[in-house]
Amino acid sequence: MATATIDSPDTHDDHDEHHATSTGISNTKLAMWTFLGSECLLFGGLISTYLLYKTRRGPGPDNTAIPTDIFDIPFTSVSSFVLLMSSLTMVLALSALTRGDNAATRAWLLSTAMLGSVFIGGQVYEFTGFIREGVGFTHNPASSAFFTLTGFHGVHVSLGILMLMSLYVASKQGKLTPKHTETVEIVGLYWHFVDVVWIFIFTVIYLIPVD
Amino acid sequence: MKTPNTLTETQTVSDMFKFRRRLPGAGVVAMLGLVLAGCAGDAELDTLKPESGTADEIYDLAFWVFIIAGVVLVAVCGAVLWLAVKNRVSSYEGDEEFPEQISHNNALEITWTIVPAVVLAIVAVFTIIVHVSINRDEAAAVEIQVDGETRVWDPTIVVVGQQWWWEYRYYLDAGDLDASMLDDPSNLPPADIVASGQFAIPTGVEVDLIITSRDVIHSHWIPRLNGKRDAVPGRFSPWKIEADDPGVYFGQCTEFCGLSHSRMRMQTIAMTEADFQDWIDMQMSPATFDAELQPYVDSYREAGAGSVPDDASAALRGLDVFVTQCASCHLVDGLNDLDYDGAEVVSGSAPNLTHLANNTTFAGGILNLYNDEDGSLNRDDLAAWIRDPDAIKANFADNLADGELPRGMPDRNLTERQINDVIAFLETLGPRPTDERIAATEVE
Amino acid sequence: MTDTVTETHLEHDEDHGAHEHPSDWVYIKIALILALFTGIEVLTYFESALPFFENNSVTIATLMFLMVVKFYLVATWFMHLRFDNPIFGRMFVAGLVLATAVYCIFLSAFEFWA
Amino acid sequence: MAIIEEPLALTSGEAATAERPLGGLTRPQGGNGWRDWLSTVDHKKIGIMYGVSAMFFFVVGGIEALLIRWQLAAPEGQLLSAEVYNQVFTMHGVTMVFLFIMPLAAAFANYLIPLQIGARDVAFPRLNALSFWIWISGAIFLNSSWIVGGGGADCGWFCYSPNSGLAFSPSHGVDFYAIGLQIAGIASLLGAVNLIVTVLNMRAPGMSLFRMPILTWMLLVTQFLLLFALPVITVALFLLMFDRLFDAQFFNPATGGDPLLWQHLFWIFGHPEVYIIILPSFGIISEIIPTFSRKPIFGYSFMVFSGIAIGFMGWGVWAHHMFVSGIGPFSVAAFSLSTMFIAVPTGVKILNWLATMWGGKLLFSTPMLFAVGAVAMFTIGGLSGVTHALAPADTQQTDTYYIVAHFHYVIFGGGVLGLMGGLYFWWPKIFGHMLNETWGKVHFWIMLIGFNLTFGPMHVLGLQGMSRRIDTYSPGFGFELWNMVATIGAFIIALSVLVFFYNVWRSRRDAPNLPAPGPDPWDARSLEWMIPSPTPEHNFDEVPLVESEDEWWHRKYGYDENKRVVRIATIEEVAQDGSAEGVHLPAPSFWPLVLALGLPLIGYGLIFNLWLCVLGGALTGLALYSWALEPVDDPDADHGHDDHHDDDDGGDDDAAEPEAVTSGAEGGE
Repeated sequence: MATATIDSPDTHDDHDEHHATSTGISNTKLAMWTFLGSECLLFGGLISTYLLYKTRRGPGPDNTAIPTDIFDIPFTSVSSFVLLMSSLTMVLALSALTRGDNAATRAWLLSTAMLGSVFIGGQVYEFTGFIREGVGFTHNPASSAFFTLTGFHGVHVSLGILMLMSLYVASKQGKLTPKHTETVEIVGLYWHFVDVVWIFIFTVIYLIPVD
Repeated sequence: MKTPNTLTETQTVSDMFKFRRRLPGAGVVAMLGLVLAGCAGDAELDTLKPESGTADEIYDLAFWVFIIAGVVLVAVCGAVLWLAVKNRVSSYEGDEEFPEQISHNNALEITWTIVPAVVLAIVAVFTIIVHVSINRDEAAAVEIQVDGETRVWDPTIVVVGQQWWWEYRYYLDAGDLDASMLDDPSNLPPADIVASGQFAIPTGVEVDLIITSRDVIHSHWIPRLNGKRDAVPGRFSPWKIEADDPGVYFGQCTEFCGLSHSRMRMQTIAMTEADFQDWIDMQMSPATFDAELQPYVDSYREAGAGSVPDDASAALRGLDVFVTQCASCHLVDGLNDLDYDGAEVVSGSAPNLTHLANNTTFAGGILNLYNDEDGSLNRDDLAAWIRDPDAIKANFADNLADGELPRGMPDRNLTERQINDVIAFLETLGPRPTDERIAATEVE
Repeated sequence: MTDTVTETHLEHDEDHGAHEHPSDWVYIKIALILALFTGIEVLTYFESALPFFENNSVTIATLMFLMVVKFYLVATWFMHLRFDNPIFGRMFVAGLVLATAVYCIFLSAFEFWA
Repeated sequence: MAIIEEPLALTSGEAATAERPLGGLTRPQGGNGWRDWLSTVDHKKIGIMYGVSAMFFFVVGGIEALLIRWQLAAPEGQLLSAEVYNQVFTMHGVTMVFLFIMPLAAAFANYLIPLQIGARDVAFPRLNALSFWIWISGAIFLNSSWIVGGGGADCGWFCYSPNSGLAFSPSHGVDFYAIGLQIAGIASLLGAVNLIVTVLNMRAPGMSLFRMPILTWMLLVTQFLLLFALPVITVALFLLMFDRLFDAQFFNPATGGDPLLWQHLFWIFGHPEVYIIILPSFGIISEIIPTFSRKPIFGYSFMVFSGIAIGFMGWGVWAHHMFVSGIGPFSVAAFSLSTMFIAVPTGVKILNWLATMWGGKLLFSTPMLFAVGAVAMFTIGGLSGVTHALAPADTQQTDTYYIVAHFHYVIFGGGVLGLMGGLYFWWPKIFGHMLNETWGKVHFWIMLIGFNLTFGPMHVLGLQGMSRRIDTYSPGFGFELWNMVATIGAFIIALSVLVFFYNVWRSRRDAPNLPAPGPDPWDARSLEWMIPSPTPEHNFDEVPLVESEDEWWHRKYGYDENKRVVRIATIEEVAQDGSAEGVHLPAPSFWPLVLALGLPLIGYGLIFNLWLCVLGGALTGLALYSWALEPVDDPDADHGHDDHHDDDDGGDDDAAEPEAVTSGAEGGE
């Protein structure tokens, strides 16, 4: 392998955004992607558990209703759509920040958080509806697995909302400037990841019919 | 009856040299000397002494792999030692001489990647052959007499593990029982025979086992007859067992199953077809009671527990203790079978005691029911067991917190007299086994 | 998983800022495609709407295809994998592929596909 | 991501901006006794803390092992009740795996990775500190169940359901297991992310991936295994926790739960875990053997790729732990085959070590003894592993002492001996003085003999049919002799550990009277040996330009026209003297410690009282925000530089960002 040239940070001739790293890419962003790779295994485990258990109703006459019996697909479609669109607003927030348009950045950040909140609200509504109809967390393996999977995802979305709101506050205080695009980008990566996980869940858990 | 566990010293020694029969060459024997040394004496669970076709197949496969592994081991460790002796220096002090700096040799690398792979591929072929063979379900047919009529039985036994003993359920009229015909391990269909701790099989036939559990995971293992198979609650796992010769084959639960995992044992008793038929006849019949006990039994079946005069025989008093203290968990067919839902079901989840005295072990296969010296009933251990089961075999049957499941035999706080009486009653349950079997099944 | 790193021999800065991110309009177009696909997905639920969705295998194939495309679009455009250093994508794909493979084998062991 | 940290400059002189975003929080300056250790973010100090804690838990796990062996020395042992025995063997396994070997490997990873790749520190120093503190808080939490949880977990380290369920294990032990391992898992996950980024991004100029020392390579593979395996066990532990604490129905067969779900999830993690344990040791062996053979490692690229192959194949073999679980003959056959072939890359490693020794000049110093001993012992463990890769043979061997023998030969023989060799090898680099060689050799030989006496007979016991995890056995099965031998062996191992501690104490006592070891006492090969011993706080005075594999060796030696090795420079000529001043170093911080304290509180809260969760959550949240708002550097600290407020430089690192919340939030999962 060819001998590498030494990046000499002392020269500062190109004011790169990043410090010299071996690969030239940002530590933080690499860490985020690495972490997301790991998250695939986490959600994979929960999704597989649900798939395995989705028709396990448990014995006896009680507690045998399972989530697939009472899915409200039109409702979930709307909330899935909302979450999907929040990815758009997220990427627009980043784009606005790159342009230096702070007002637009805040607006998009806020709308992303709002859309996320609507999604969470929908999930809370769905959960309470399920429980009202006798599909509670403790009733049978199918419902335990369903609530654990979607609840886990919901917690991820909620954390994302917290991050977005923190960015919003930082922006309000004037601390979010174009040089912070990577920060927003990284929050965005997390947010989009949560979105793609839902794309998967929506199809595999909700839409694919159970025989 | 041949009894593998009471081999004489010479038999043991000849058994040790079984290797020779399989592979000529004293060097191999010497190499495995360590292993062999450990095999001397009684070792009823020894995996190196297979006694059935299946166990033989496994043994042969493992044996050859042990040989290959041994060769590799000797080669590697020999190379290490040889290099250590040959290339050793005591210090680098003042030594500026370096050996030739060989850093790689791709041909060599590829060779020692491919050669082991090829060896493993060959082993893999044999592995798959044996694997298929030991998992193949061969249809077998045994003619048995049930209620005077001849039936063709594909020998199948449903094995149910629970903390901390094994139950064996025989369905003699099911023809070809299949795991798919079973549903809930805690609510199995009534069986013709329900045995515990010891189960009989006819020799020379492949007996199918359908293994499941009522609580946690156990593992059913009779080393000399076959490998093990887990008993998983909610699942019915097929396995099989066969014995070439009549004898008693020891087993031990091998999946950690909680508190008394170490005290969960079982035995397979392989019998000739004639003996097996006798065993079936005995097991199929309800308990019989002598003239003194019979009236009490009749009235119990009609109207529940009665009362027994203080000067009655110990067995009768014991019967009374049994129906008041033991019958809520233990079943004696012909006595309290009406108390359970379905005449032939096993009670709750405690062993069926209908033919207890015909067994040679009790308490989950850990204690001898008879003394080996004189063949008398092992009253001491029985009394100790009834007096304080937890001391013999740690359990969770007493002083339970709310919602805790009782597991194991509770302490019923019987008086010494009650204990003696109930032992006298238990002794009446079933024909006494032969002295040979008592000797062969002795748990040391 | 490990192939992600074995090829990593980038000694030079890959200038992150050198390329232009797509304009907002491109993002909106992607979002419209995603919305359209979601619409088709939801349609499969209403079996009467499109007769061929009465066949389960057709439905499942369609849904899986649309899901993968949506996933791909979000990852490549919104998450910028298209424009970024390939190392990022490799880290993620490593996890994704490993998860898919392992959990498919896992489900197979339960005879899930039967 | 997260913890937005100053990526350390690769050459000295690169300064960080020092803003004080809120003007309130400052960073501690360290340098004063215990507070220095609590707030340190120095990878070397963190490595030492990992090592010391790991050795502490080695003693704890060792005492548990001695209790087990004492109980089993003779039939019908009465030392422990069945109940306590089950807790002791469970905690022995959990302690040795999660609280000894993994953190000891983490100690080496933390200490050595930055040195071997020529870096100032890891990519995220505070995150590194956080990993350690979370791990230690998880470890203490786990062991606190002895005191507050009604005993240790009693379900075995594998904790199969439904025996781990509330109905069958009503004490809190299993709750502590489930939550404690999740906490420790968070630590390892954060560590894995951190070290992966470190290796990929923080290498010295010229240090391409294929010039990295094998140890760094193996540790990198290990981090990838951790990265991908830990989420799987996290899922399993989560489900178990929900079952036990919140009445979920994952593992209750009565309501349709499947106990095999746990087994699959556990072993999908559990098998890569084996390689997580063994690969660091392989790396250490690969550093020691070349040094004491005076030859380069044989087949560098094959060593690297076989390590990668082991890591990769480790994902496709998990169900060999379940051959008798009733997973179906087809699955058994498939996993049996995949398992057998993992022996190929392992064999390649062993043969390459032998080839390295071939024709070398072997100096049997203590590290070399341990390394070669590890190769031989691992070979035994590897070969016995092949014997139960054969599914039919495994039906006889699994869950017997044969398996106990096998994995102790792998983990103790291959793993612990290698790590011990590593301790002797790098001790001078870490502490600035050598460990006594004579006592080291005594340690090695006693340990080797004790080890073989303990675990060798277990092969026989297992083949004779002695089950695992039994608290006692009856006389008459032929188990008496070898159990007694094994117990004697265990106490000999204990003796060898005492010899080690004596050696540590004695060597430290004698150090002032002995010549200093200098930067490179072993005439070794990789970069850490070009800097003074003990390692100066700033590691390298000047980050080296790497031109070849075994860079440090090539700075000392060259070839003459006959291709013979000649010295081209003395150590003193080419080593750094550690005299650089004013090197910018990451500032210490207390917040990792505070954050880590919140997690066990949440754990206790889940078990005992949810209000504690609120308290723990509040503490974690406070720590997160403070972490995020704390300046990257203390502007008052003298780090030898004027702050140059060049907005383009490091501006995105000034830690004013709330997104540090992200990291913590993720960490909290």
